[in-house]
Amino acid sequence: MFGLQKKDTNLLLIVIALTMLAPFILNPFPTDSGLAQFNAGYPDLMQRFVIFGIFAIGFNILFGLTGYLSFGHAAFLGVGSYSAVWMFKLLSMNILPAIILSVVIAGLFSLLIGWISLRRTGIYFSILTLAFAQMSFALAYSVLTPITNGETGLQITLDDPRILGISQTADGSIPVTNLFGMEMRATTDLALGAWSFTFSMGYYVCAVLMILAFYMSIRIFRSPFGMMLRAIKSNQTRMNYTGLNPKPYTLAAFVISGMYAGLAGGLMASMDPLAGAERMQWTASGEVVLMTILGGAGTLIGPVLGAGMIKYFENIFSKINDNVLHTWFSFMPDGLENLMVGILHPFVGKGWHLTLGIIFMLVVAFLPGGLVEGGQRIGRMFGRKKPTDDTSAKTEPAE
Amino acid sequence: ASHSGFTNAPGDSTVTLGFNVPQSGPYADEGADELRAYELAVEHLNGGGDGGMMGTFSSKVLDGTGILGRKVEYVTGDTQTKSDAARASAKSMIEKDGAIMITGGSSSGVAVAVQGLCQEAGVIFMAGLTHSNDTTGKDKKANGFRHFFNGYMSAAALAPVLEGLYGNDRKAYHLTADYTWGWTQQESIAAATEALGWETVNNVLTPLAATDFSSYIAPVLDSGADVLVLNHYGGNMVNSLTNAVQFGLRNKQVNGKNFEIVVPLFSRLMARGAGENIKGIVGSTNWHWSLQDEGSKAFVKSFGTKYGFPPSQAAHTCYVQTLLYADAVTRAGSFNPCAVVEALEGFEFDGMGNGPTLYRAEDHQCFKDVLVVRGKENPTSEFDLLEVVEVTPAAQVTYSPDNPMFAGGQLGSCNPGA
Amino acid sequence: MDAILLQILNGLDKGSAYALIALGLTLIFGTLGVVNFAHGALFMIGAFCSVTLQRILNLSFETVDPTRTDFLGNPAVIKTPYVIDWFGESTGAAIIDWSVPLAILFAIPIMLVIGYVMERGLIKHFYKRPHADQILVTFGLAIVLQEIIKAFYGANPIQTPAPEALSGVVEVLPGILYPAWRVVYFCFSLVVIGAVFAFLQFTTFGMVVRAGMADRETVGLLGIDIDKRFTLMFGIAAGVAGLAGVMYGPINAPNYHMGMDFLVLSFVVVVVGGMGSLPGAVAAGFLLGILESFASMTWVIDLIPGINQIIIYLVAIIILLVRPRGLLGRKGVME
Amino acid sequence: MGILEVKDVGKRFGGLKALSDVNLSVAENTCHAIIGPNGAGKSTLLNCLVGKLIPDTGSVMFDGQSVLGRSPHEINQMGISRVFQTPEIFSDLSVMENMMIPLFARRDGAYRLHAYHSVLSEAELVTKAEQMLADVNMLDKRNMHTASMSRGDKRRLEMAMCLIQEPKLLLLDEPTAGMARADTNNTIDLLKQIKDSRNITIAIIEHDMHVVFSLADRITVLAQGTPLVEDVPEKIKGHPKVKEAYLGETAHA
Amino acid sequence: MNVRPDFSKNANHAETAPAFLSVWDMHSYYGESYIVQGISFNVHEGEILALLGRNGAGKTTTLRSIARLDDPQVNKGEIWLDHQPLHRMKSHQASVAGLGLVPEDRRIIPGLTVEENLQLAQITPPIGWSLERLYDLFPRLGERRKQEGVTLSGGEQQMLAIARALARDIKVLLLDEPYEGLAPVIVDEIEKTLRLIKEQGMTTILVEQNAVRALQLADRAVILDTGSIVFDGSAAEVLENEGLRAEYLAI
Ligand SMILES: Nc1ncnc2c1ncn2[C@@H]1O[C@H](COP(=O)(O)OP(=O)(O)OP(=O)(O)O)[C@@H](O)[C@H]1O
Ligand SMILES: Nc1ncnc2c1ncn2[C@@H]1O[C@H](COP(=O)(O)OP(=O)(O)OP(=O)(O)O)[C@@H](O)[C@H]1O
Ligand SMILES: CC(C)C[C@H](N)C(=O)O
Ligand SMILES: [Mg+2]
Ligand SMILES: [Mg+2]
Repeated sequence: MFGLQKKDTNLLLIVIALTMLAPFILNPFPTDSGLAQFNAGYPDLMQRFVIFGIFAIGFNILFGLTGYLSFGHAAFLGVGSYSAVWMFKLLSMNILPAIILSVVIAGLFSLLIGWISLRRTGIYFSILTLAFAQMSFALAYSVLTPITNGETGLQITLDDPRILGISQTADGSIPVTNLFGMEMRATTDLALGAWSFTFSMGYYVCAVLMILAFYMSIRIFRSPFGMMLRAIKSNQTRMNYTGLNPKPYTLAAFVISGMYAGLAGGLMASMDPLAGAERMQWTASGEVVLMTILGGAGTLIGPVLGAGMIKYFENIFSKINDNVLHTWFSFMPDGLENLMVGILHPFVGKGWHLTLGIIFMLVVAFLPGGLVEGGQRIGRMFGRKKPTDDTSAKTEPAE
Repeated sequence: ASHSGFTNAPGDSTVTLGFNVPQSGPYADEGADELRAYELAVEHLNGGGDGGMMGTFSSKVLDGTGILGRKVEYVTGDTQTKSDAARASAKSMIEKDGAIMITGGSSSGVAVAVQGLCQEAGVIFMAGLTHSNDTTGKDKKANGFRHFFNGYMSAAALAPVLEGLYGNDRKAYHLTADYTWGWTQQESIAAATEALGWETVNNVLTPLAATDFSSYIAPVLDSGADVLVLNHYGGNMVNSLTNAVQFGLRNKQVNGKNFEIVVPLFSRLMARGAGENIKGIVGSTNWHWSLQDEGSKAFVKSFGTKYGFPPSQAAHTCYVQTLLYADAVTRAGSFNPCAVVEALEGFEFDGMGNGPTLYRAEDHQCFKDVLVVRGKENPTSEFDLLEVVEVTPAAQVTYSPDNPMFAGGQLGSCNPGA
Repeated sequence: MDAILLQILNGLDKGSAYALIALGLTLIFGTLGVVNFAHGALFMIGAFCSVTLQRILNLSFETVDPTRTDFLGNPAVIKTPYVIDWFGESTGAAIIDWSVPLAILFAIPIMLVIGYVMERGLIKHFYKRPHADQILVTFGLAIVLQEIIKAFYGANPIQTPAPEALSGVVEVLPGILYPAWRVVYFCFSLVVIGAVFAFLQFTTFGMVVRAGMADRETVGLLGIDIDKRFTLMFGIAAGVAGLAGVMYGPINAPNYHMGMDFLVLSFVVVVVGGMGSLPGAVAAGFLLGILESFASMTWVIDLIPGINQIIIYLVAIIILLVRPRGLLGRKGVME
Repeated sequence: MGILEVKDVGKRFGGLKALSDVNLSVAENTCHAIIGPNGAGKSTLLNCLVGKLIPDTGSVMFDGQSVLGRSPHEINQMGISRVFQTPEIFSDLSVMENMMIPLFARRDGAYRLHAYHSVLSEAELVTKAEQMLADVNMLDKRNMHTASMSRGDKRRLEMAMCLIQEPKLLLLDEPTAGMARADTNNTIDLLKQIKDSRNITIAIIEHDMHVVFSLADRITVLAQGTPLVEDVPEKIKGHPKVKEAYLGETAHA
Repeated sequence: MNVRPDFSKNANHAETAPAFLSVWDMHSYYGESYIVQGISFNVHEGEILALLGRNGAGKTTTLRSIARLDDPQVNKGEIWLDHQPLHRMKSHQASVAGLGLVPEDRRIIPGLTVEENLQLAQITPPIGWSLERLYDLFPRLGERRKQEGVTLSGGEQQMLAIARALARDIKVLLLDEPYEGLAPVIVDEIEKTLRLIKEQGMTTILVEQNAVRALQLADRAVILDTGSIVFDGSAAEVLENEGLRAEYLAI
């Protein structure tokens, strides 16, 4: 189906099912239970899951296949966001032109940076991309303030022209991002007994785009082009002596992944029309690297899992404060309750970084193939064939 | 619950507030203090503890039964002092936890970004620490309120003191954090000091991420300036001040005068970071625990008893914002943001620490007394780092809503959301 | 003219921090080939060795002074450091005053142990793993170390002042005053750099480790216990990072985040210097330090706005495009 | 005029003269062997032909065009394929994928963005690859990961990868080193058959005299960077200079 | 502790001379692939043993197992060298105990010159031949001593690999296809050297595809097939046994 092998079709169908049903899957706990803290099925986070999923899928096309480790991909995401917000300011609040512009501009920007950076390999390449991204960040933060609004971030205001739309709504508010009138902010709630599920327009727009992005990435992985990219990672010498010039292939991969990043950036701005410079900083580039490795570089689904995991921690774990802990353990005698809260305290809430750090270490130490390998092991434990298999390419360093 | 006409209308028993503070990153200590204050405020609102400022507050509608009879619950989030992250965190509080009011933060960039979000989402934003003119200037929003002072007010309060201490004939060199707060504060201070007759020799923007300012300090020595104004805060301030002292600026004589350093915006937590270097340096602050009015004393006692050390200005602002919100809701008799906005606009109150205070309707800026402080030469304790040189009355720092430094934005209309 | 001299000094000074950090990083990254994102954390821990020693020296017993009150109106508690009690007012105060230089002695064993534990406990298992895995695990470690320090010392910078005697300014050149501690830091970095070079130059250690990196298996076949040497190398690197941190305290008050602030920059310095080259790392450190200082001069910024914030990256790009392996890089290391 | 014409080629490494005044002409559809002591410059010469090294002096013409100044992939596209002394294969890829890449390269040229095709839809290429694998006795290993193959297998795979490109000129640097006798014999047969059936010119470097004398139509003996003699195999065998410099006493071909 | 195991169970082993190097019931794995499947054989002091077999038979794996490299893992079995239990050692300890391996892909260390490659071998005692003596044996290496090892020609690299093994004072030399890529004259040369050091008491295991050559040099031969020993006996026996040669060596 869809021009894919059976295995890949299954994977795609699973991903479609998971994303479409995400509002249910991510809200497994009844609204009133103590575990409701762990529900992640609210629009903003669901959007983040898929948007960062797109970012990581794109990054993986470059890193997972060619082994070229870019440390500056956040720059493309940022450029995408700025383009989209400018579109909202100047043109209209329809997200379609915004997203198209994001992808195009990010593509052009990555073409330029890739063309220069790909003159070098290995760590030298990584540092070149890092340097470009840090320069973009520093400039966006300071001298480019007229375009980027500096540290505060580029926002839409009541006096933007929006030549194809309206500057303000009748009641004096800023209009809302939409897709031909369907507002991204629109949500519908569904209450089923103790459970409550939220369906968000914005999420489904992102989800559909992520599925498309994922589908394209499968096609790329299974294509001759994808094979060339893996060959580049494996042995550039042999590549040359087989009559192939690695550079255009890596450049194409770089630009494709830059466009994915641009798409993610454009979507982020479409869901929440603000573009901040920090999303171009090296930490943001590092984050997508971590997502990809954590999930399993070079695997199809891994980056999405990694993105989900990191975003989950950032958004859910950071919210568990002592108060919440006390409610959980309130059934215990006071002394024990305080002890439990005391033990967990450093790891949740503002300590979420600590937990994330520990998880990074545990995952690499025990699951060298990332979360995907964890999934495979569980799959094997139940004697089934591994459900989320991927290419035969194993993760290799960015030599 | 979306049929009540506004976002996140609370149920009958509880109401959820969102405390969005920096829990990681360079302002994490301030964030922690803000959180303490919020917890204390919630305790007081729910009828626990000694009631803190509820007893001294001029409005008496709060009775310790929560807000409009609903028990106050809260969620916390981490802004990481980044606009993006702060917005994400606030979004999740609104979307996931059903927070009806967002408060907190420790940076103007964050405040502006979150305020914009709250406006769009239709909830109230009670800003925490934010000192940029823009927050209630060009970036003001109908759903947002600020109980902190701003760059203009600092300048207005500082200028007479500076004149008294350092005279009218000074050449000032500014180092400025390169973002909204730095720019507006620098603009305000420069304007106010120039009005005294000072000359602004130079203004150098420094990256927010900078840690070593030595290469920005060195040129100061050469510039002929005799005052250095550090429009820095947090880690930036600690480091730039330390560097300036290391380079011997304070012992220098220029133009026949002692070289002076001014840090227009002080906080006790930062003063602790800067250690010895802070001694004798003048700046302004929103509030200080040594104030002797009833409200301040009640708050310091309540906070100090619970946590063992006095509250910072961050804690003070956040505590007050929470009570003010609760009070406004109670007076309005509704959680509807538009009703709350109405109740807060033009609200005058007292007993919250800085004397009689006004929440101005035109821009949602509050006007109250501003403290001019100086690093204490002989601290008696680890908390006793600043001495209050002058309490500048509110009237002296009040400006008209169309002041050019605040021009540009529109308040818009209140947005109750869904 | 004075301004230029001053900026050169400044650059050398900034450069000595970069060079020291990059030197340690090169030992791990350029020589052992491990992408160590925890290197910044080692630097930070070094700085917190000073803080800790200062805290230890300031350990006090408490007496209640009924004549004074604290902020809540209760009788005030007066703290007297034990050191002062034991050694008397003046000696005790001097010891406390000199806590940063003293911390060098304190930090060396601590850093060696940390380096040892880190290598044996963690890094050892990652020599053969892809760089990507190394990034993930060391980044995780860096976060953990950083959070632990934050849990103990809070998030705000903690002052670790230089000894009174070294905290003034000195006249380095006629008419040029420069903070004494920064001069000390510069000299200190030269000594450390010299010591590391001497060790690697005058022993076969460097060659063996390089060989071990290129081909552990074969080196083992030649009877060399490479693990031991890797551990030692790691310990030295951790030590260098730590020393850089200890002495840095008086320049910028240590905070839990200082390592991350330096991390990316130090990778840039190492790579610009050229992978696997110690002299390269040191040279690049000083070069970038000086350029950064110059770029923040007023007239330069006026000429090219924003240059001060991008200069390092811009220069890095130019150098890497002109010289494929950075200043002095060796062929085949992480290419 | 041969398909490959090497004129006056010289190459130095620092102070070392690795090649000097090398002249060589390989006629189309023949097998030309290059032998000589270790370090004589054989591999260096080969490197000059494929663009890995650029000679300091002289010219290299292939099929009427100069190869000098072209990058390796361009030279390969001209029709020269090379097997390395230590196997260069794609070690993260399966045997079959290793075979597919040269096929794509041959069909599509140096660059073609087939990002949306499926590899498997290329049934025709797959058949071709399988055919070739069968020829080198490796069909049963088609899905194997090449990293875990024994070295003999790697060599055969590399050779198959080069052959499947149907080059006009095949350069072999010690193709049978480390191969078991049986496989060596198979390889000899394979190369013979290829030369006859596919119109291929072969230049081979080899220390195994059995291979050299079974395959070569002409032999050049290189010593210290210069050709010592060039002749037909029968003449070389008995050549005293060659015996002394290279074959030694016990050489049995 | 250093008690020698009882090898009398080894039926193939008729010799009476005490074994110098003994391999007993060795099983080696690469990850999950089971390669060497329980082999046992002895080598006597001062003899040359030819270890033969087809490609992939497990010869290299056997040598690497004996040299105690990390890969393959020896999951079961014992290896004794001159009363020392090699199976309890790591490769560097085995090297100190007197083992020298010339690996099949030569493994010249990149980034090091020829001389450094040799010096590296002499960092830990016991030290064997002096550099001068090695350069006498392979003058080519002497000429190239300042050149980076990996830029040597294939044959020169092979010489360097052998020289590097001899630079240590070893008791047993394990050679994995040492003639590969060498000109016939050099092969003669090396063969001479092997004879020479054998006379000086060196014990050698020789893996070689050129079986005839190897058998002419060797005293005894062991033939491996798919990880098991199919023959253990005198070299001459193999040369004479047409069937054996055809079946396992294809000659
Ligand atoms: N990059 C280089 N730098 C310096 N010398 C080199 C380099 N490459 C090769 N040489 C030297 O050039 C000479 C010729 O080497 P080449 O590899 O061509 O020999 P060869 O004839 O292929 O020998 P073999 O049969 O042993 O493979 C050798 O002495 C070698 O050491
Ligand atoms: N690293 C490895 N991982 C997995 N399997 C391996 C590995 N190396 C070798 N093998 C397998 O082990 C088997 C034995 O290999 P080995 O290299 O020992 O054979 P050999 O007898 O030395 O062959 P050759 O004559 O080709 O060198 C082969 O089937 C090979 O595929
Ligand atoms: C925390 C505040 C008082 C100052 C802060 N830097 C701001 O942006 O406003
Ligand atoms: Mg050769
Ligand atoms: Mg072998």
